Amino acid sequence: MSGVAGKELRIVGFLCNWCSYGGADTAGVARFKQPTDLRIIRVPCSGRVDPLFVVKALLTGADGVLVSGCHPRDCHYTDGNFYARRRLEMLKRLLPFIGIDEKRFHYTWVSASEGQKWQQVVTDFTNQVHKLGPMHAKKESEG
Amino acid sequence: MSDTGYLPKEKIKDFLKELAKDAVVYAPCLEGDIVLFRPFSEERTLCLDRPANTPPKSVIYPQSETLFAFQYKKAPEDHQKMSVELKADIGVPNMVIFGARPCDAKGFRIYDRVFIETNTPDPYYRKRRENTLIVTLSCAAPSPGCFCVAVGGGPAHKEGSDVMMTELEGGYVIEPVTEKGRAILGKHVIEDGKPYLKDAQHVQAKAHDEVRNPFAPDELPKISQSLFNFDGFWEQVVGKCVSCGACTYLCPTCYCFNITDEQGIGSGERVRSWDACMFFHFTLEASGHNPRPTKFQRFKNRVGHKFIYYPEKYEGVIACCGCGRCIRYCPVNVDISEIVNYLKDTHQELHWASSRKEGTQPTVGSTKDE
Amino acid sequence: MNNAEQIKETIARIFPDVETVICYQQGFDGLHATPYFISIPEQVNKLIWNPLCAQNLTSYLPSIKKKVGIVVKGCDSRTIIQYLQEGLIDRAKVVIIGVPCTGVISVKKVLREIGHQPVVDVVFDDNGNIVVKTQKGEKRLAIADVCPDKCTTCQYPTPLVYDHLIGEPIASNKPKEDVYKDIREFDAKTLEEKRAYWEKEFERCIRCYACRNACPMCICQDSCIAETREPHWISQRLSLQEKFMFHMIHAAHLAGRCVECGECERVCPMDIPVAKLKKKINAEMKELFNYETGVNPDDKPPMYTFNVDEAKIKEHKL
Amino acid sequence: MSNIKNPYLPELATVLRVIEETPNIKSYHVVFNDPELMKSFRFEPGQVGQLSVFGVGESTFVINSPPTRMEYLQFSVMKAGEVTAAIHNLYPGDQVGIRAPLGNWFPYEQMKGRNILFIGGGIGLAPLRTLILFMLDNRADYKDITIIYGSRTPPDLCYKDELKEWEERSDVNLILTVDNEYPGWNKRTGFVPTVLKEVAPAPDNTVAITCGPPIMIKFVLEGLAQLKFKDEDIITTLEKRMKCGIGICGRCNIGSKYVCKDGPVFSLAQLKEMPDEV
Amino acid sequence: MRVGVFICHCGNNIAGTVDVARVAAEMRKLPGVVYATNYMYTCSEPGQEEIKQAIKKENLDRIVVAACSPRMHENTFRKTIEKAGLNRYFLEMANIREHISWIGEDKELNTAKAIDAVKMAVAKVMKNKPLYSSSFKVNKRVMVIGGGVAGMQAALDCADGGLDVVLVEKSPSIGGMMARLDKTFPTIDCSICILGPKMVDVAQHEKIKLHAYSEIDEIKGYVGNYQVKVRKKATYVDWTKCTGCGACMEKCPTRNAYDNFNFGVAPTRAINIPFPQAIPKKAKIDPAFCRQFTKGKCGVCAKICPTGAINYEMQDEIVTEDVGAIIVATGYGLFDLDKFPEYGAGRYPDVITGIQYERILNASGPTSGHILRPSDQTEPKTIVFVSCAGSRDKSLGVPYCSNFCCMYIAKQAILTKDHVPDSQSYVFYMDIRSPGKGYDEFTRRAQEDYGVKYIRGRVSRIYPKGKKMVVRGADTLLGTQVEVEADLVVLATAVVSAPGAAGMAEKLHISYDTFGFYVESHPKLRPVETNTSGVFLAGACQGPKDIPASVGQGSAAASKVQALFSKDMLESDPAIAQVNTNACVGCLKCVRTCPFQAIKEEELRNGKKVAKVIETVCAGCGVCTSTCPCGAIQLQHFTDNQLLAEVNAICQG
Repeated sequence: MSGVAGKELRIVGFLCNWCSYGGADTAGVARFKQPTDLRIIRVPCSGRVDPLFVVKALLTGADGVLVSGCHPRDCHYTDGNFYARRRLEMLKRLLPFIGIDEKRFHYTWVSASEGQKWQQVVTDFTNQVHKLGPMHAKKESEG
Repeated sequence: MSDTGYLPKEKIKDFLKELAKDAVVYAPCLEGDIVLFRPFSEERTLCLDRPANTPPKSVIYPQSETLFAFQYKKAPEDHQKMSVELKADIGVPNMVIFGARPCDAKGFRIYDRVFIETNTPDPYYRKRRENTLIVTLSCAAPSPGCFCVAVGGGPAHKEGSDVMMTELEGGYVIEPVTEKGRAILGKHVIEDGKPYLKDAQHVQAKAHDEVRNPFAPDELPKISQSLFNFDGFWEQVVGKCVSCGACTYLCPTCYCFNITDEQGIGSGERVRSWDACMFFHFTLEASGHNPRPTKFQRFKNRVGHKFIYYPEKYEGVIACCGCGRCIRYCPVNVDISEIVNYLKDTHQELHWASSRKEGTQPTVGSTKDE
Repeated sequence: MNNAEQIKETIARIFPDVETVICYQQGFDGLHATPYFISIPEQVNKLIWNPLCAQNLTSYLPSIKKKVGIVVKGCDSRTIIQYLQEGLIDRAKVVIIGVPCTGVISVKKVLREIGHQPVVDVVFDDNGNIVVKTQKGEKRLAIADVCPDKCTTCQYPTPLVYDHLIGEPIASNKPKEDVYKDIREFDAKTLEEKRAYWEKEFERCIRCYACRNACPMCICQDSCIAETREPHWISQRLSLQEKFMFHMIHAAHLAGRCVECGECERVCPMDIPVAKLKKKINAEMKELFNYETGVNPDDKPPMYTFNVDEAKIKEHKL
Repeated sequence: MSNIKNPYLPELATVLRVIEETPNIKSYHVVFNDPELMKSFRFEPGQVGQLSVFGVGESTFVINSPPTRMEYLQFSVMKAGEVTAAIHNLYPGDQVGIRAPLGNWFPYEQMKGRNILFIGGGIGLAPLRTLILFMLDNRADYKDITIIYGSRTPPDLCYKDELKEWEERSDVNLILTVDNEYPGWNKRTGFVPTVLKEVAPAPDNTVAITCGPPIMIKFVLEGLAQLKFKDEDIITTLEKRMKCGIGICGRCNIGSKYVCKDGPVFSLAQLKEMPDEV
Repeated sequence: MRVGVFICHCGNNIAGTVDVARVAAEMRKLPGVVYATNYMYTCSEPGQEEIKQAIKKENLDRIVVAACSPRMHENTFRKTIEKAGLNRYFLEMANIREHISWIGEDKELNTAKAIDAVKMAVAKVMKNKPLYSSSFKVNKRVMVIGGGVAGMQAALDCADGGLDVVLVEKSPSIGGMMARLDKTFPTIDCSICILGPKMVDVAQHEKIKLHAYSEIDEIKGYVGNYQVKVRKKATYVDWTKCTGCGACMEKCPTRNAYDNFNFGVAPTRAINIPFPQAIPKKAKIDPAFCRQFTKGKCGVCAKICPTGAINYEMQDEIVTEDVGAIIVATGYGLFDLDKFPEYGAGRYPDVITGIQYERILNASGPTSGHILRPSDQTEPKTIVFVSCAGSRDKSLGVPYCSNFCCMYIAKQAILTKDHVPDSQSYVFYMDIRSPGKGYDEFTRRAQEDYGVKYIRGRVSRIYPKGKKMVVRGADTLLGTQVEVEADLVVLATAVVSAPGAAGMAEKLHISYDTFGFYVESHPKLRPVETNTSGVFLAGACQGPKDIPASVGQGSAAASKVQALFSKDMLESDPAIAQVNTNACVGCLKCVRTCPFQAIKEEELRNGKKVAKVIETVCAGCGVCTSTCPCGAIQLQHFTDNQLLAEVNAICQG
């Protein structure tokens, strides 16, 4: 079971290798303290993030999902994050329709140099998810 | 007490409650616009005036069940040493299927031959089958598309049932079919049904006459091998099929399944789940080769299985109970009774061949025609 | 809608330019129509045309390699346009017989009205009613009361693309702003209500994939990731989670592609309102990109393109 | 419940040895964890087993060691799909599951006193191997044994050590071929069906047993017909996608025959009775 | 599977806040993991040696290293396991330093997180497949885009190293910004005197092919094999005939053409040679001003040209150059004066930019080196320099420092004093930035030896008062308002990206920042590489920089190309998209979304149409994989199943 019971929630992060993963590295190098709930999956580009990964995570146990890529116009692969932006926005708007709080899902752009922004994103998003509480606890009893 | 019981309509819920004391009772309940077999409880709305949308097959043969759980274990002293533990748990409560139709019950007999009456019986099915009492309600009138009388059944056919109920105006006449079913006569709310038996038989006979027989005057359809093996026939009759699994999953006699391992980290289950011969993936091999790549071949196999292969194995018994669900709920109205009817006419090949233009190939491909 | 004869004539004329014509014939009972593939003109006498002809026949087009004629209603024509947008069919190989439509019937709704009785006979009168005879009597129903939901807000009663138009074009008399009214209403519910709603609906799913296979835009068909292990998105366990996931896959793959023909919902044997999810996404596509599926062959499906500056997508704040 | 065997529950077994036959075929020596079972286990040449990698699934393979050599069971696995890929990741000591024996077997009793012609291609030698070794272990029962075996290139030949052994034996006539010229290869080249025509074995009192890729089988059957082999004297063993292994689940049937239960061994005469869905 | 897990302490960097021994112990419990250990410095040579030993001894087939960021050491460990005989893609790294030990304080939570991170890596590595790169031939020809000092240096270094070079310059002459400068700081040597010989070297180098007055239309291909379409813009002068005699320019009746070279300080002729040292020294017609084009008649130059080189019918010509690498040295642009309404937005002729002042100072400039103010051609006595005209101003979208303005202002002030000894210069500045060698001394000299008055503060307004310009600002050191009545105001306008930089980046498939400057692979360790392999950066296109830095980068980029071209064959990255033709339904949605046009349609032998990835073009972004509805096109090493394995390890594990 991921997450330390009682203290942490399960938050999955999809980070593009070139910008946001680097931004998280930068934050680390600068020792910017962050909440520990986030578990990071490295992808080459935010354009690689199929919205269904987010759905899968939310349906199977994640309490929150964060996707972060390069700033628009700054994609390592030129256009990847432009596709990501459309797909993820679509998802963001679909989630409440199926009864999942859209606040459990956030997508953003953090560059490799924005360590401080990364710290802010992780902290704020983690707090936001904590405010909503666990998503799956009450479902545990169901098959 | 006589051999026949009677259940006044107003006591039906009491009866179900009594049954529920020592068994899980699955009864047809209204859910939105459709009727499904559900574990009965007070809050649910019983619906007995039409056959359920789905047969009760999943009670005894669940859509997905764990064959066994496995767990990888590491020796505490040597992390290189790993063993596997398998656990097969076939714990099944007592169950009652209440309000199945005779066709549904007959379906279980089709399964029994395959799952139980073999040298490698299936313990999961067998255990559930043994633990389940099947209380059937005879049909007073046919449902759209149904044709039980044409495949060796009937609206009051008793095969597969433990108890047969027949609806009269004020209640249900209850006829035990098996020893197991006889016990039901002992339930509190059951009255003596002898006086009503004649009426019940009358209702049953009337219903029997009303059910259509697409294969008449034949008692059972005999299939023409040459037409059956003529590709052009299938291309014509199932061109519209969309190759989904609605027919097979709603069929009381379809039983094809898949076995897959579904895994977490270090543990998981081997799962047996319904599969459908109409799916491309059903026969797809690892190499990419598929012995039944087109929907024509798949549909042919489905008809063949029900009307040729199964009867060949089991003394002429047709593996179709004529419930009509595959017709009623087919997205595109493919009518198996119509197809079988074509197939039994041995002089039709020419017709099928000539209705296609000379030298042309079928125009409507399956989704995966090559 | 007494256009059957005119359709028959048109079909007779387009042979032998086409090898097959897809139209409708009577199904297994009076309440059902079924697809009819005509390969010689003489077969045309069995053709029917009436409000039973609800099915979207265009689903068959991408798998047909030969030149084909097809009968389409206004709503169906959107599929063809969407196919053209996505390059899935060759326009030159399709002869479209367009028929303006004032509404079809939903078999499910009729059955509900007649108490699921077997029908003996079905007649359509001139006043927009369907008269259904059963053993228990006769019931006259206004088609407007038993039409599929899509008809109640139909914006395109006349096909948007055709080679032959049967009868006269009809203009929509339904307010445009009502198209997504149901979606807005549903969205107004609480998250808990919505979650509970879908869980109850999806729990019934038997994964027969009728919705997928009937969907004209589900082009994967035999390669659908709901059934593969490579990739392995969903398991064969019968949990709500897996069913939910399947329907989310279906919806996500139709984002900006669903032509709202309602086939998925029409064919669902378990009566699950599967079209709703896709309609919701369509509402968002309209809002975000002013994109409507299947109306303009030169449009680009919004998920396969982008703007460097997206006018309607704002960065989300935490 | 315990008195009847659960046919879906595999017996646990351990991989003893892994042999790399070709770049994409490996053979596995497997023993049951229960030594009693290992002692009592019986099977016939040609029968198959379902090999499980728990968490990935099961796949069917012929037990290609002969019943006359019971120190272990051998399975040869060509990497094709998910399960075979997982098997290729196994090492000695790893745990697997086995459901065996399943299906029918080669009618070796009826072959006694006859000439035997084996025709194999690639991994298709695996099912033949069990019968070849069985016959060599009962050599006196059979007359001439001829083996025609080919593969794409020399490295693709399976059981290289045994091939060498058979080649040296005087009571076996081994004919090897590869599709094309290959550095260091000084034996025949050409496709198996072509070589069959060149060798042209006499059909008299001879049973032909063949297994290989479908295209090879097709032309071998043609070749055998030209050589006037009778349909009853041509035996092959089929490979199908199987799940249950006990003739229920419905995917390996060809008409009313279930390959997992009624097969995998069929004579050409039987195959001709069945629909063309191979 | 036999996975080996190596947990790095990284000294105390990780072990300080993560219980590495416990992480290793937890990993040993995982099925498939047959070896797990922790080590002080896994990246050290003994650390790597230990991995190699363990692979051999324990027969490991997949490796997980939990240590620092894979962006740091993935390549290191890939090489390590490759040396031990494993495919390099059987390595996964779990980042337990940057993402865990350095950012969390609670050891308990950190350890739990590290366990998860390593579990995810184990789950993924078990789904990894060996990948093999294929090799392809390199075209050892290099293109340099931009003929400024950086580009020239790169071109010369490459050519001297024996490579064939194609140099493409947008304007009619190479030389770039440096050719326009009068003197260079801090040595005050004549800019064109040191640049001129270099320009001649370029022109005369047999290995360098120069396309002047040319632009890039399209770039296709990939490292080692680019095809570049170069548009040679019409000059209306046949350069094969033009001798550069200048007779046409002298006789041209149109005397009001805009002089790009002199930044409009004075007009030029419609047919002109930009400056005396131009390379190539050829004339070109500006059709926006030429009467032959605007009025349809004139033809003076055609009549006068002794070689008959004038051709009014000339069209742009497209030539395709095949090269293996590209050095981008497209330089920078400058803020327009009209961005400054408070300074008159270009309305006052005596408010000019620094580069215009360079031209006024320059002996070969429009004033022949006499400082004459534009309005009345008189010699200014009071000159105000305004630094940071736009730079370091967020509201103008230029938050950064333009790097060299402080230095050239000091230089220009010194030169002003030399030219006009009785002049007084004032400099309004924010900070004086002079960190280079000899730079600080130089700015001090301006103040101490040349009496330049430095006023710390922003200029709030400039407005005319008679013949003077009043410069009003604050002296933030004294805290007073200051007003200087100046004869001439020179604004050190902000350095911005070159016009069209974004479009060029898109053609090159390289990234650019919000300001249009090109983004290097790594800000410290890979300053001249881009993320598109085979494309390198030199000079101010990457960010404002002065001459020595630009020259240095030109040489650096050249050496990178030399290194790249030292091999005859290159290996392609195998972590690219791959199509499962059995599953592909040929909908070709991937073709639509691929940012690199790396996917095309292919017909299989059985007639089925499927997508096909052009291996060498695919950059491995995975947009296709998330586009494909049937999972048929999978980005290798980041397949759906690999990512799902990670998701499952978190959510279900």
